[in-house]
Amino acid sequence: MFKRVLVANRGEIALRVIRACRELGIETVAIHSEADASGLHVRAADAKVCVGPADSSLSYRNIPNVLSAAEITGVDAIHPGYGFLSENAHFAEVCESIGIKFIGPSSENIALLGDKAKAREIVAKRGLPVTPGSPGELRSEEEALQAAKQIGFPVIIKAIAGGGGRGMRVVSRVEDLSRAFQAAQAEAKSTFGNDGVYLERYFLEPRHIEVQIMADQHGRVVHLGERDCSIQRRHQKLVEETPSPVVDEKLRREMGRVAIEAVKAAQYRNVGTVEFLLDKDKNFYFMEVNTRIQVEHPITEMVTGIDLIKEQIRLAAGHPLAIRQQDVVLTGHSIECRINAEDPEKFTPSPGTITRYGPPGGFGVRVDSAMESGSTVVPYYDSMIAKLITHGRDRQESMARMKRALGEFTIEGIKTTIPLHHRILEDPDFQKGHVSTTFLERFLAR
Amino acid sequence: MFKRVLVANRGEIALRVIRACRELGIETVAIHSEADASGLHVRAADAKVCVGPADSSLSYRNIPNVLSAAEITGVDAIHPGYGFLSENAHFAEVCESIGIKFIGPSSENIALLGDKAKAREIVAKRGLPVTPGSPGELRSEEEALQAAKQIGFPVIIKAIAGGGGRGMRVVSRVEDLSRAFQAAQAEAKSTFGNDGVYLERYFLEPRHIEVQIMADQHGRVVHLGERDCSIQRRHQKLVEETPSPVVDEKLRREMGRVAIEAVKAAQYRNVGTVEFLLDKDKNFYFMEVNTRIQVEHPITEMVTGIDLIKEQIRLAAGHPLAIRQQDVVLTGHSIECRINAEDPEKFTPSPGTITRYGPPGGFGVRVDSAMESGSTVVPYYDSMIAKLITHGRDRQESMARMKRALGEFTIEGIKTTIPLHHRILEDPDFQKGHVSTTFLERFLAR
Amino acid sequence: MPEIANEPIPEASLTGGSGKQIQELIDLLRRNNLTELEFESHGTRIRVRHEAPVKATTTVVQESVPTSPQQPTHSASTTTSVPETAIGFLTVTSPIVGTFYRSPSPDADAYVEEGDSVKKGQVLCIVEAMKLMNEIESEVDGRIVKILVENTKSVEYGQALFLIDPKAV
Amino acid sequence: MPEIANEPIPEASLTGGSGKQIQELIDLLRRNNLTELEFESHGTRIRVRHEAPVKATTTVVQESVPTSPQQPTHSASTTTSVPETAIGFLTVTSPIVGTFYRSPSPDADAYVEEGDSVKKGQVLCIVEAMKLMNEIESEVDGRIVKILVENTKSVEYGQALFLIDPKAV
Repeated sequence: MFKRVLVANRGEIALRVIRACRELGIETVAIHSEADASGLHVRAADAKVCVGPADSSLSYRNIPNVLSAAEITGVDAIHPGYGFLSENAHFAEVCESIGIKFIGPSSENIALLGDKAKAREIVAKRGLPVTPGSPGELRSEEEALQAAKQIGFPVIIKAIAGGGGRGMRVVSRVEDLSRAFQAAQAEAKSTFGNDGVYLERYFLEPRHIEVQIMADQHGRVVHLGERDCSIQRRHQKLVEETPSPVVDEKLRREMGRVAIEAVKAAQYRNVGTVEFLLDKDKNFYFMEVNTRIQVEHPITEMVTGIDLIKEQIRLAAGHPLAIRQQDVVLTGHSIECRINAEDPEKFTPSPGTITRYGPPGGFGVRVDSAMESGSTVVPYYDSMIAKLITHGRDRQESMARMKRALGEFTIEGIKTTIPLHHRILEDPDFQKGHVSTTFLERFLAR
Repeated sequence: MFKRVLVANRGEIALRVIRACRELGIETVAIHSEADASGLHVRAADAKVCVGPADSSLSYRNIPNVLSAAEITGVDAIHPGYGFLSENAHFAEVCESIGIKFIGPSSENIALLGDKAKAREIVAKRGLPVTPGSPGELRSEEEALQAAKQIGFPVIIKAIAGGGGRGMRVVSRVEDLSRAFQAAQAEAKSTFGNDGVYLERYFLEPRHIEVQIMADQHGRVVHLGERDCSIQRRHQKLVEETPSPVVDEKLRREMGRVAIEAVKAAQYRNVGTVEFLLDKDKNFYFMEVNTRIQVEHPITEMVTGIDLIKEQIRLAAGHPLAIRQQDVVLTGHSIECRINAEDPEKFTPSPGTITRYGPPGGFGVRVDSAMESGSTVVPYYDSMIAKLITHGRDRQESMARMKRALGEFTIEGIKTTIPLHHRILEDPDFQKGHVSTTFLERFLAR
Repeated sequence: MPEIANEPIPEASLTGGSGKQIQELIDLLRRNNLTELEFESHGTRIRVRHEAPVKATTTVVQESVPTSPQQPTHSASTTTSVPETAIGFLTVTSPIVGTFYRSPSPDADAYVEEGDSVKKGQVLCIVEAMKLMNEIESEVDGRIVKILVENTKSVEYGQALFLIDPKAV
Repeated sequence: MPEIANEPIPEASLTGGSGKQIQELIDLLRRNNLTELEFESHGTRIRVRHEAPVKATTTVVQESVPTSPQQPTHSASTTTSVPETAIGFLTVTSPIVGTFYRSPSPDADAYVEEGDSVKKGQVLCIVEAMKLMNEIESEVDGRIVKILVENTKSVEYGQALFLIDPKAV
């Protein structure tokens, strides 16, 4: 096992990783920008290194400084968290070359699956269901038009290097295709530095269902059930739950099997997530593989009892999977609400000092956050300041507990999305589980 | 189901009950003494009534004022928590007579099982194992001497109305019996207003193992496994865990069977706890039944997923048990550390204002507390200010998580027993599970 | 199980009443030539000091009072407690939890009205608890300055019921 | 996996160094006739103000500095940043994370000693990062007042390395 791990991230996920390391008896080194010098994740670590100014491209994403920090503190592994360098194949490769273990998949895994069109190709070749779409990158408007006609409108144009909804365009009519193609290319270029785009059928009211997998060095893979992440605003997840209200045991087994085959096709290692789109008739289509730990991983932990960060570290250290598929038992139901420092109606960021921070407690309530009274929410990074997670014997109890916990959560000094979550939890459609990725848009328009 | 419940308690257990009610959609009324007017449990409730001055005999234990508070707020049930009026048969009886449901067993149950000697008698008559001892109350020194000779020294003299270690005397030699008998009687009289005492064999290094049960109105009973509460200081529990490191599946089934038979013998209803003494050879003996929810109930909740307070309320409302014995699945391991406002070495109370309160968080960590930054720990009541509970896949993970969580717990302004818990968790005997009720005494003498 | 009463349940907010209390205190301060007012934000303890030529006493106002200052009773007496306050008025507080009645029966006249002079031992009101009618008597001679609770409303322990001016007999 | 280095890992405490910093600031304040010192407890931002006859500038000292004041660099320059401080000294900070060397090789003499005069462009030290030796040059003429880091120690981004007095050429 590793003796000392550098946590190349900030905020709640850095603290999450530090907690897991502490429980495993591993020392931790925090990195931080000048803006985060007093952060809880910095104080929680055994050591800390300032790696640059507030701008993350000069600090948290600054590969030379992050690796120098790893060298001067003598760590044997780096945990990248999510975002920042977590899906940077080059960074993973440099780590490998200097003998510091990157806690995640191999750089080849990241490079391969980071190309979304290529990933779909590999999975489709195995005979697994992928969203109908162009076989790979679209090289011209001609190709785009041909592909769209074959698939049928509406279609969605996506960036190959994409993520977070950037570089996407939905096209309903053939005459809009040309302009959308150019716009998507331009946005992909400016956002990701790569103008490659591809095209898929656009589903109306689909669900976003993803399957958590774990794979060891020996090629063994298990899945830990699904997460329903259909409540999204501009492709940013807000509320996640597991099990999905529409996935039954049979469908779970089938999606799990496809997820395992998909990552086996890519010779994937470590933990990862296979994203699917589920249509109204419960047909599911492979979308992509996320090669990092995800924000919403806690709900899977709550229903499986498996600490995903610890497993991620153990797998990276070369340990074989300790469990088989039949050992995975899903108990109860779990929901996560992402609490953002934003105006709950206009979604404008609300940085500032938290004058009073009082997290909820009691049975079935978990809070993952690096905030405390007096913390400052700086404007340079993601606005998520806390994840509120509840667990109950069933969806009913899990929801009742979430409402209770949201009511207890005190955050003063800044605006947060807690009121929005209250409203979502009170929504009759949400309560019945009748949601899709278009739910929130309609909900907010009311 | 009830519409509005009065919570006749304070602090963490009052907040615990309010949380359960909120999740069940039940309105809550808090009562409070003048010393607790600004307490978190008071603000968390839907309504509040001041029932007297700081002295609990004039407020929380003041039956006329508590019942008047119930009447003027129109509640249909009262939850007594633990301590105060929770094991007061007279209070339960008055509640019954005025048509307000007492959330707990019947007044007859409380009266019967409150007489510890009588309870042992009933259980012994069923052929169940009880600690060898006098058949009932000792009426004279003569009777005490005879019983002690028959059982064999050492013996322990206990108050019939006892609890919390008051009125107990261990006697190793026949010549010490007379003085101990008189002293125990006097202490029983002054503490409980009843000088009845009885006598039992005194075991060296026994474990305190208790079994949680739930019983409905139809006489059906299930048990939820055991709790090992051997870490005690002066008969006050400090650390509890489940499962016990020494109880295997076979012993658990056997203790569970005896616990169920014991409460069936008393026609018991609602939740309760059957306390056993377990000797070094794994023989177990019935000690008594606690007719209330207990401080350490959360660890059972963590491994069963069952919300005991909600079940208690449902059972009191006349609902039948929703589960059968085979539905009870114990998953993982849970520990509770009671955090007291005390000097961690001298155990002197440390009341005062908590200038900074920062509870730990993350996976597998639960905090039950009514404290927050700025809270005042008043000197009039119990010194317990928080229960820190962890859950893990096994005892190893549960302990590692507890150490991690204790390290994160920030309470400034007063002294707490957190440093003591750190030391206990680091103790090799504790880590191996080699403990008994005498552990802490030896541990503190080191 | 009994019917749920239709009365609104008392307000749960802790801060709801304190603004009003402070204003009242300031007014009293002006009227009575008080010199000091302390305010502690946590625990909401308000302290008023009177540096009068004769003697200076202190009244502690706690937040559980919905509309007016009160004097908590720490004695175990079963009747009312009327310690002298700094501002010269005496507060009659409820020694029990129950329902406040201003008259012995719905049709009868009120025991007292604002402005009435009362004698020591005179019944001021009834607080009903557990079907028992507890008569609350005045412990001093004086004049009723204010009746602080409406007829038939619930009162909690220590809640202020009357303000009496003992100087205005 | 590489061997674990035997060097002690940097101190984790956030408050450990600030006492020292404050003392240093107070000393500097006295020596330089500064008039104001602001201290914010959360975020531990310390602010020193100088109402000098000519001009008043401000130096912001952040707690990530283990032993001395520093000047954070927000420019993306790859060499040192030496803005003028209020107290008349310039702080040379590390633009990268790495290991601090005072000489080009273990046997060689140090580039500079305390008290030495230095010219603009003169190499002051090396910070090694990823096996690359980065020479840190002075951006001004002046005298080395203090060398703030020991030879071969690790330095983080923005850490103060030298104090230079530009007036004492």
